[in-house]
Amino acid sequence: MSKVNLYKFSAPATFYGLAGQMIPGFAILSAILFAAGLYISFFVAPTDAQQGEAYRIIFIHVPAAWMSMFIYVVMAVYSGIGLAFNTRLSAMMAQALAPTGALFCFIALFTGSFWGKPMWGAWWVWDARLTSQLILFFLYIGFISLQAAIEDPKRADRAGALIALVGVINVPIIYFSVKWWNTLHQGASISFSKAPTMAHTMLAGMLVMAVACWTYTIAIALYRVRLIILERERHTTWASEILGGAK
Amino acid sequence: MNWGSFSAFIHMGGYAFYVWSSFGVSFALLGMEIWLLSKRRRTLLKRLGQIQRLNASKGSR
Amino acid sequence: MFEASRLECVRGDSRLFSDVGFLLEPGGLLHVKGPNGSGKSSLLRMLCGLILPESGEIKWNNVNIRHSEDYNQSLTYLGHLNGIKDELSGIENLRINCGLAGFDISEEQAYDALERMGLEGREHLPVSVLSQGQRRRVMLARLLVARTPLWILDEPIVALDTDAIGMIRSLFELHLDEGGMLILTTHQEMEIAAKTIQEVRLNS
Amino acid sequence: MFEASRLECVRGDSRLFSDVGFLLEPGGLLHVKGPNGSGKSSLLRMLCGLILPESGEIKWNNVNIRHSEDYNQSLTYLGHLNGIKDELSGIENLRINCGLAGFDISEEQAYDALERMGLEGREHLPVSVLSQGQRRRVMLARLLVARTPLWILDEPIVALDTDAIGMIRSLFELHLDEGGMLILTTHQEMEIAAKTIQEVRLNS
Amino acid sequence: MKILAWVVKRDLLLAMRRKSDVLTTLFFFVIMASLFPLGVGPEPQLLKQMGPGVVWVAALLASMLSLGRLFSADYADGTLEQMLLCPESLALIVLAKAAVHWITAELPLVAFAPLLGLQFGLSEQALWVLIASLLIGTPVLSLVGSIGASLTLGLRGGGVLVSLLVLPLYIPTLIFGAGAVDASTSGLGAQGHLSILGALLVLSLLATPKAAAAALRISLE
Amino acid sequence: MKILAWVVKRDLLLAMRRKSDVLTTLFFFVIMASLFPLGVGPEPQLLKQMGPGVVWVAALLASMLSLGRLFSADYADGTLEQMLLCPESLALIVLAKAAVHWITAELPLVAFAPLLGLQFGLSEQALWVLIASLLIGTPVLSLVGSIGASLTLGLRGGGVLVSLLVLPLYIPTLIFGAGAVDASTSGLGAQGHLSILGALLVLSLLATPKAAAAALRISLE
Ligand code: HEM
Ligand SMILES: Nc1ncnc2c1ncn2[C@@H]1O[C@H](COP(=O)(O)OP(=O)(O)OP(=O)(O)O)[C@@H](O)[C@H]1O
Ligand SMILES: Nc1ncnc2c1ncn2[C@@H]1O[C@H](COP(=O)(O)OP(=O)(O)OP(=O)(O)O)[C@@H](O)[C@H]1O
Ligand SMILES: [Mg+2]
Ligand SMILES: [Mg+2]
Repeated sequence: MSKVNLYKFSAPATFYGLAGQMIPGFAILSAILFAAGLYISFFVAPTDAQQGEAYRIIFIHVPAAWMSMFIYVVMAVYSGIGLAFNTRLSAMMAQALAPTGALFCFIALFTGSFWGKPMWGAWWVWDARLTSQLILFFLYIGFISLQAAIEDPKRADRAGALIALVGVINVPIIYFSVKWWNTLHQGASISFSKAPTMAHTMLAGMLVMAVACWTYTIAIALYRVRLIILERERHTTWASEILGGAK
Repeated sequence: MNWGSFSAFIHMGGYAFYVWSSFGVSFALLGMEIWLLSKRRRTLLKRLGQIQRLNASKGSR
Repeated sequence: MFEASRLECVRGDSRLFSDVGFLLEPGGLLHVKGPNGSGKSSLLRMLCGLILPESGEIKWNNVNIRHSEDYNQSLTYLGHLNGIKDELSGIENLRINCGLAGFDISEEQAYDALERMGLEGREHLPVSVLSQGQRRRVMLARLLVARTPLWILDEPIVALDTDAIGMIRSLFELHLDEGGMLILTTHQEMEIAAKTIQEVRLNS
Repeated sequence: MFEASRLECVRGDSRLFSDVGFLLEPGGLLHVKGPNGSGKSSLLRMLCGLILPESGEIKWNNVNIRHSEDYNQSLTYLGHLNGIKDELSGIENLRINCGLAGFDISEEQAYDALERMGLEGREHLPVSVLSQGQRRRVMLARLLVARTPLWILDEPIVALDTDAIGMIRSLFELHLDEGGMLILTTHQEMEIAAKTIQEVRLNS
Repeated sequence: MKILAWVVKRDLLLAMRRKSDVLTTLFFFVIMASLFPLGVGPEPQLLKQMGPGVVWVAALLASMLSLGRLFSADYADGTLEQMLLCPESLALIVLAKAAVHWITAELPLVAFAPLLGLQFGLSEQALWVLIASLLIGTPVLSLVGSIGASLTLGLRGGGVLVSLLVLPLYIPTLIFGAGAVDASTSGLGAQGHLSILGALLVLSLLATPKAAAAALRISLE
Repeated sequence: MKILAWVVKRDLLLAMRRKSDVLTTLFFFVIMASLFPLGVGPEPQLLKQMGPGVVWVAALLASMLSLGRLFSADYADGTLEQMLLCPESLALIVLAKAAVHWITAELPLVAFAPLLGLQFGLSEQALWVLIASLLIGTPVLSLVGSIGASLTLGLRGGGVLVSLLVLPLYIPTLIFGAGAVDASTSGLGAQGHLSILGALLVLSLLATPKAAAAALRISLE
């Protein structure tokens, strides 16, 4: 019993310090990677034969789209752990990841439609991939609003965890249903042509940007989770010691 | 090097608006996230400091 | 036998109480006292299993209530809220509440119980038109037919008039006499005769 | 001067009371008594103008309250319901309630009132986390700052602990002493010193 | 088991007492579907194409709006607390309540849907498919909705928050429901869509009551 | 006047506290409008024709759903009783509350409507007309809605009953609002529709606060 308690109470406290040490590393790494990624995007990668320069949006669009999906899954994993083992830290991690995930989701939608306008002549079409990305965005917003609406942090953690898990089970269902819905209709919709076989440099650029986004996400999530820990634990002695030091 | 001149770089083969909007807004959003977080940290520390001073003065009374 | 040991309750930033414990035997009365906001309602909800304690243990017949099979069947909890439906009549409310708690009563039994609670002639009115005290009586009528050994009641006599309080008191005494257990909070004075009377005092 | 004559109240099929009347002078206390369901709350709401009487008249300074210009400004009514918002803090609730009643109070005044009501340190919590008694205190804090001559209070001390009741009693006495009027129901005994004490007893 | 019978009996009784509730869900459905021709204009061809989608969306919204009834009254007056304490599995109680919700809120919609379908000029065959898809699909709405309803209990802005949580989860049902009708009008046969709807139903029967029960416990802590 | 300032201040404060309320109405609007393509199918031509109608219906429903916020919380906790007793004309209080409702529930929708318009492929000009029609039309929704909200206070199933009462009254606004956009896309000019909307606004400003105040008194009797 006492061991569990010790574990429960000390985890956020020790993690607070640990996270503080990790943040600068990831932040610097991500700045370097972003710089390198942007350099490749604009100066190394050649112009696309079909799409001209507009295709360069791919270097932000695709990493953002990937991130938005990964982050949701990671959030759900944290939530599952939190519900199963009643660890507060994992719920806080899920909560810290959500806004960044929603942000990348938004960026994917935004850059996608700024790509679509010159390519398809429309800001938005009801393509399967686009639609499911939009729904993913709604799932993020649902998670965030639910947590924001609940005052009591314990209840917010557990309610959020539940909806994240329900959502992640539904994501594949949604994805396939949307896909089927779209392909069955076909009709006048503009077919989504995959980019031509990508040059190695393009792939490299996308990958570097994706890793940059990952390190950015890690740094930001750690930063946010520290704030959350501090808010939650403000009445404990270790928190006030930190506050004393921070002043 | 892909670009003959700086203005060609800015012009982006006629897609300047779309490309620069995408990158600009994306990085602006990331920057805003960082800014909002640091603001949140400042206000939090200030508030906690107040609470603590209050407690300290209560304790000494 | 109902036992709690070293219970601790944290709500928000504040620790409401810690190290609360007691052992309740059949026929025993436990009176939880304390000023407003000291955590009486929280303690009672914790004893029912509605709130998880921060630390400590609650045992029913030597089994932790979270793993006990028959705890819910042995318990009657009445809280601040009445748990009655405005649209239904007193009779219907009573029968349904008993049904949900796991024991069925007939129309006559319900009729009888309400009559004993002083609601004669109002059994078939929708409870929305009843006065505060009458609604409370509809809720309390369940105690007349409940056969559970453990009663946990949060300020049961609020809004009741003196007659009703007297009748509730004798009901409590009967229950205790028959070997039941009773856990109670109230801000009004209430002298109840019991084999053993314990008190838990919470301070804020 | 507050006067009611030959009031009659019918709810549903039943006549709750008829021929109720009184004359209340400054400094006077009117205690409305009666068992559960006898019509006390109905009478009080009638006196506020929230229910129209079946027959009879209610006059404030010799003007029927339905035509009186300043009746609403002279009245503070607190009913069964608390009239406070769960999401707002005690301070905000109090200031807003006063603002709606037509008089503004400053943050300090509100702070002070809540502190006197024993809510020190909880002024900025959303009231949803407060206990029953604490919520009631937030509502009653309005009486500390209200400057209206007529108070109509329906079971004000429900859910309060003995300390709080004591403090409310002295508040009532101060109000009456300063020439205020008070109309009250409660099922708990409460001895209040007043220049004139009247009683209306309703029977069901 | 007896307790479940009481839950069902009670909820049905309450629905009978509040007949207006049942009727208003129905009227909402009808009015909502009738608003579209007003907003969009009267071209028959357009309406025919929109028909299945609009009827399904209307059913979905009507069912979602009535989700508030599922738990919130019981929560506010303390009955839910009592249900948590009662000696029967909470998941089963949730299931019973969802079943009554389906009977009182959605079955009437299914009965009225053909009328709306006629308004939009659907063929007879399409109408049958519409009914079938609604019969299989609407229980999924009740079940999935119970999770959202229980998570938002007692929260400010609960009504709208529920929709935010639940609407994205409703989408597969909507797609296959409306898709079934579309497929049958375009001569493709609705079999496939209907069996996927059936699979969704089985899945949600198995998974949602437990999730909603967990959510209830969280909300009442 | 001071009391009115308090009413506005209080309602705005509550809205700030419940930021999620404001946001969720907005997202409901967005999600709801996005459901239609899912129900109806992805053909751009069809969607373009439906667009204005769907956005208007979505705005109308979002606004209607948030009507619950207008009085019900104040009713449940007794504040409304206090407002009836306060020394200021009740009609003005209603007006103040409706104004705050518009600011918090509908203004955000107007800001987001162009985005939805883009999703449905509307032209730039049509988007401007859409905004104009929403700006003039949505206050009517708040005002008319206040009557429905006050009449159904404390009634069981209030939420759905409100829609039943209010939706028919919303229909003229819907027709002229969506009609304005349609007219502009078909090259007819939206002037006429917009001025009728303006007339509706003036009419409801004059008439509804009194009616809603009367309804409140009835509901609290
Ligand atoms: C709002 C509009 C758009 C959204 C929401 C969107 C969403 C997505 C998503 C979610 C992915 C990741 C999918 C995966 O990895 O399986 C993706 C990848 C991609 N998108 Fe978009 N997209 C949009 C518009 C566009 C446009 C206009 C283009 C180009 C004409 C485009 C080109 C691509 C490419 C080339 C990939 C990578 C494909 C792959 O890795 O297989 N997207 N997009
Ligand atoms: N989130 C929170 N932050 C701070 N305090 C909280 C929070 N939640 C609850 N509390 C406090 O917990 C206590 C709850 O007490 P509880 O309702 O158990 O009191 P009680 O003894 O039943 O009081 P009463 O006699 O008034 O019914 C209150 O003092 C309340 O202020
Ligand atoms: N429609 C109706 N039909 C029959 N009786 C009704 C109806 N509406 C109200 N009543 C009766 O009117 C009375 C309402 O009384 P009221 O609420 O004023 O009582 P009270 O004296 O305040 O009681 P309490 O002490 O319990 O608060 C109740 O007895 C109730 O049964
Ligand atoms: Mg209590
Ligand atoms: Mg009363």
